[in-house]
Amino acid sequence: MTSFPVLTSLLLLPLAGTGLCLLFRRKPDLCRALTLATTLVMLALCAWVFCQQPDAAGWYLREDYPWIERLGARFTLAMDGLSLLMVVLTAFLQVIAVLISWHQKKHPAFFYALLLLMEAGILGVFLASDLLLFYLFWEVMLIPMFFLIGIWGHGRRVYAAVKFFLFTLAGSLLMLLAIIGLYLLHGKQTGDYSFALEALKHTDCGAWEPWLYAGFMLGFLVKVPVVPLHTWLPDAHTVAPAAGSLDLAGLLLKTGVFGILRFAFPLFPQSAAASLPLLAFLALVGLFYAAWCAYIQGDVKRLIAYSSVSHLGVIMLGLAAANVLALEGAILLMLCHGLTTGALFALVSMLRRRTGTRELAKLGGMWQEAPIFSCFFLFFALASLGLPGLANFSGEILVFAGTFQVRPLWGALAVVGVVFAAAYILRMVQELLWGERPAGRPWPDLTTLEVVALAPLVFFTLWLGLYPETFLAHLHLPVKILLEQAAPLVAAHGGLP
Amino acid sequence: MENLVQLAMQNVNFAAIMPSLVLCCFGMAILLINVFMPRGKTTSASLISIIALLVTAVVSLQGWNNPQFGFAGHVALDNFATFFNMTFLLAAGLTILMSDDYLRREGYPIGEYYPLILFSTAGAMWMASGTDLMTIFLGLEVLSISLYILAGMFRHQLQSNEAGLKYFLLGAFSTGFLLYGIALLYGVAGTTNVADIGLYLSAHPAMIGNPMTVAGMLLMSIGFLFKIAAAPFHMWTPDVYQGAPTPVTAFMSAGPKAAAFAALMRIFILGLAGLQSEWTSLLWGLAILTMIIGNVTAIYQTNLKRMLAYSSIAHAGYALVGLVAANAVGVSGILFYMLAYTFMNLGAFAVLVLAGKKGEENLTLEGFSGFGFKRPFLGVAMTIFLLSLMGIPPTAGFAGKFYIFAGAIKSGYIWLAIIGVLNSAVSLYYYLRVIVYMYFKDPQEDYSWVSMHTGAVVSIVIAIVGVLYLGIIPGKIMEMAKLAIF
Amino acid sequence: MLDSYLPIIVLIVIALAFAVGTIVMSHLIGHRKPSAVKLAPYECGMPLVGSARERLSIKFYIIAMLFIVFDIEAVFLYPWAVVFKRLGMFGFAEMGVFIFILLVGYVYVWKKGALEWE
Amino acid sequence: MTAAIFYILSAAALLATLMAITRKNPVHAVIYLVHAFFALALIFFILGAPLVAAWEVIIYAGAIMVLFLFIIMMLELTPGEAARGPGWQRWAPVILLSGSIVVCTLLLMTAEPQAGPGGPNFYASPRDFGYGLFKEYALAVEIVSFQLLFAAVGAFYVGRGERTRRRARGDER
Repeated sequence: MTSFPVLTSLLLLPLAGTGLCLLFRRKPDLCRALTLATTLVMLALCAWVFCQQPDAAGWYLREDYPWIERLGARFTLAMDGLSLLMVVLTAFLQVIAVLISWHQKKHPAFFYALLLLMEAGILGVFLASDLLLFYLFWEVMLIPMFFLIGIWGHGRRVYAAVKFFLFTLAGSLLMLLAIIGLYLLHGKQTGDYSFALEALKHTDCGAWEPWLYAGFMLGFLVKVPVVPLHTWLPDAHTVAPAAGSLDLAGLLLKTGVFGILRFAFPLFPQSAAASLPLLAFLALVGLFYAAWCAYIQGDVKRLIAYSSVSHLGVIMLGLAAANVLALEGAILLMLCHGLTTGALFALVSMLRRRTGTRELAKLGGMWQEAPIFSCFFLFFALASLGLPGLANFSGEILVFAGTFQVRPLWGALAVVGVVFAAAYILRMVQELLWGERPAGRPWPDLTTLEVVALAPLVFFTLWLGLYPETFLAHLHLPVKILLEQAAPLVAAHGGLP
Repeated sequence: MENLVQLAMQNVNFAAIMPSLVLCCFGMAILLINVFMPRGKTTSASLISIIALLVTAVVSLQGWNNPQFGFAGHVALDNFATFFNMTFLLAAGLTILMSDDYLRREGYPIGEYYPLILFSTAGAMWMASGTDLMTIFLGLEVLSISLYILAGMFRHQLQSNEAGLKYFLLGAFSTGFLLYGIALLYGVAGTTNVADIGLYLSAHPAMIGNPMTVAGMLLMSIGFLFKIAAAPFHMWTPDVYQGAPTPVTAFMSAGPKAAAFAALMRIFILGLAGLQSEWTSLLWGLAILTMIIGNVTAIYQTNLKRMLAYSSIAHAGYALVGLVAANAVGVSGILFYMLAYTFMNLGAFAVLVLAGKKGEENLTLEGFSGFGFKRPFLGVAMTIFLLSLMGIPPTAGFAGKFYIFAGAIKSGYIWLAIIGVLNSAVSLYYYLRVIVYMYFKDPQEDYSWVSMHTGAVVSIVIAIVGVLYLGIIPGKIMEMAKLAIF
Repeated sequence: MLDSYLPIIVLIVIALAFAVGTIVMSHLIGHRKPSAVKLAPYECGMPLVGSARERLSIKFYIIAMLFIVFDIEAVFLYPWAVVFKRLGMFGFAEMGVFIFILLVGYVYVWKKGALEWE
Repeated sequence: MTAAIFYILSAAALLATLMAITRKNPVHAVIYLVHAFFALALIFFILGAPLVAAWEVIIYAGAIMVLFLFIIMMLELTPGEAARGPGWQRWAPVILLSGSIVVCTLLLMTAEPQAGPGGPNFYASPRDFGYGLFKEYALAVEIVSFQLLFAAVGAFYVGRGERTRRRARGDER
């Protein structure tokens, strides 16, 4: 590996971008160009890392600097296959986010600065392998999103922003206690107090393990939105601006699942194994409930928000099945969901900019008006439906295959869930694209800038649909290591139905 | 005769009280300069007092790692005292920086203001470095009397008189309790030296149970709990904080609170170690009560000064959690937390000082709507301080809370830590509401009266640097805090 | 030890005896024929104007406050004076500082015009 | 025997303070408070601290009560002469209190304090008290001087009269 600290620069670049944007807040065009440049450089860096080969233990890059000696916390960033995919997704979606919010009128410099700050926060979450550092980034990424929803949102933005912030933060405060508990238990057993993930994996927490595991999981499940804790998501989405909801759906939800895979499962394998049936139940409930809610939604954006909750249900099911196939499928689905739902949100924001409304009742007959917009919309709607050959299908098929191997009953129920997904997606498409066109001014079609923003999404959705192996190759090693470390997880699936 | 002189000389170790001595000399000098100065010109007084604080800081830093004992064991300028001295000097410095233009704007450019702040800081230093109950009591008296006067400084404003009088009456009442406690402990142990009391109690375990010791401990803790505005004794805080001039409120919420904690820690941990089970259970209940009352009542406040008053009660509750833990991590956690709290709270008050109109009736939530975009620098500064008060990671508030809750969990108080965390979750709401008003609501006024006085801006910048430094790289200060505990 | 207090006892007794004695004696011996003029307070024969209690001005209040402060200072001098010889240089320096600090207070109060009388 | 005196005096002090807070006429209240301070001074004397007893009388009864009277006179708080109830009922507590204090003083003067039970086992003569105060608690004395300093500053600032405030008008406005 080169000596150049790639990972730290991945974090510092957006921070530098934020600083520059705030500096030149008088000149929005300069800020816009600067933000785009920063995101593109980030994407280039990620692409370069993407072509590297991991070392034996599956780490691509690893950087470790002293941070707080007194507590034993170190500034350690590590990237393995799992975090590599997530980082690439983040960099890619940020470029799209900047493109679709190119004509930002209200406080543009502040907007771009927050976008970059959020990117730094999210990358920090995916890269940190020191618990304190992870928690620091876990909460830092909330602040920019809070401001994005609050200032640039439309509709009941204050309520949604405060609800989003309080929900996720309250959940993560208990996680803080769990981190402290684990840190102290480890320190008492081995004498050296440290937050390093590798070191903390070997502490046998004994009676405390279920509590600590519950603390961690609460923080993550609020973020994933598993059904009982999901009420903040639809409000946040319907209110968030275009780039905000793109990042929210594409990235912030993934940090929850990533947290479970990277921290909860390896640290507490016994209680994780015991909780798998509960996770599966929540996942399935989430799948059906969200799909059912999506069906009756009037607002397009709220409908897509519920659809992402149901997709997250499928991902959680993959986690609950916890074998090689299901886990790889779940991670791949995370990637595909990020692309398709992100694209759908971008399209909805373009729709709103044109027609001024998102109510399906007031819309219809888009095909005659804006054919290019409609075919993009149809393409991504079908992709998120799970049409074979497009992105989501490859992820979902792996998850179902893995689940069938372990729990045929769960698998069967999940497949029925896909039918529900088809129902609400097709209803949305029918009402939006083909109904009769209400009176009013003609709606202009997509501008070239918007097409340029959507084209790479189409390309990657197809790539993921047709040949996902390029991305799956990076996952084989981390998933194998994860399952070795969390041995009881695999052994957990005895004779359950 | 000769040996008397030698005997007399050797126990006078001026190095032990050098920081507070320097402060008092400067205070007296400024007092006299003011008298001979033409009316109403106080800028030179504030400059001299800043110099005074810097000199004292340099002097007290000499005391780091070379403890000085003097005056027949009444004063011990050890690391513990030096760390707290730095907190007091910081609090006083930020207060003086932000108060010069404030006093002129409110129409009270008074010369006595600065010496009184220096005297109260000297009092706080005596409290922190006092190892004899008498020195601690006298330090508390010096501290509170100068604050009674400062609280009632704006004589023509009814609120300020009310604040001064209320603070005086309740303060005198609580000092009565403190004295009664000291008398009882003296009755039990026969000495007022804290370390000797500890030795006596360990030598006579029978005395630990007897009611006189327990009563002495309870009464004395009432005196200190009043000063840190812990739950049952917090009634005075909102009215006094709202009535007193804003820089004085800022100083009151940081300096004397830290001094009371210093004295409480030194007496409880050094002196009454034998009674640990009693006072931990006492403080356990009080900490929870303080946190809950502080946070819940703060939700209903619309006046920002009053809200920060209730939030300071809540933060006293969080710090009490560290004292309940009473292990190395908990105690050094309190030291760190007090320093972090001084930075963030004084910064928030500095923003209030700048944002207030004459008479300060616009310091309400509505008065701040749209403030973030009209005054970007102050808006961002206030957001950073509020995030730190909430305990969001990249700030000092998080590091402080983390440190204290780690101490609490380490000594087995899991439920206390959980209640603490839930309380800081509750506190999210009322801090967030200020940010919501600042950024999400459209502005009603144009905030033309907000002018960037150099003094206040410098104090805000120092506070921001402090909050971010302690938040992102707290290692060095945590190391010093660990060295500072006895 | 007690004999050192004898003079004080004698002083108290005489003072009490004289004060109480005169009042009681005049009460017992004098025959009482009260009349309005006789009961009016004696003002060297001048006719009375207003009641005995008229408002004191505020400057008395400040003087009383400052009296307390410097009275306590004086009280600290008594024990010091008794033990002055045994304390030697240290005692002298200590009381010097004590007096100097209060001198600063005195100068402050004096220059601020608290002691001026119209 | 001293124990008995101690109990009488504490009862007297308690009664005096009780009477002080229940009087309508503030001057009567102040006089009762003076009684309480005398009783307290005697208790200090029994405990073997004659100098503190003297201080109690000089500072409290002498200076602070005088200040209270000043305030009462200045603010004209005294209500009209409300003569009610028979003479002895108004005078009984006063005679009782002052009588008991005078009797205890004379008894203490004559009787040997150490003899009876409950007497102090040491007797801090002013000489020892002074030496201890200025030797061990030297720092405390200096801090007290500071307190007096800014008590004077505070007293002046808070209590500034109209005239001095007018002349200081430039100072404030």
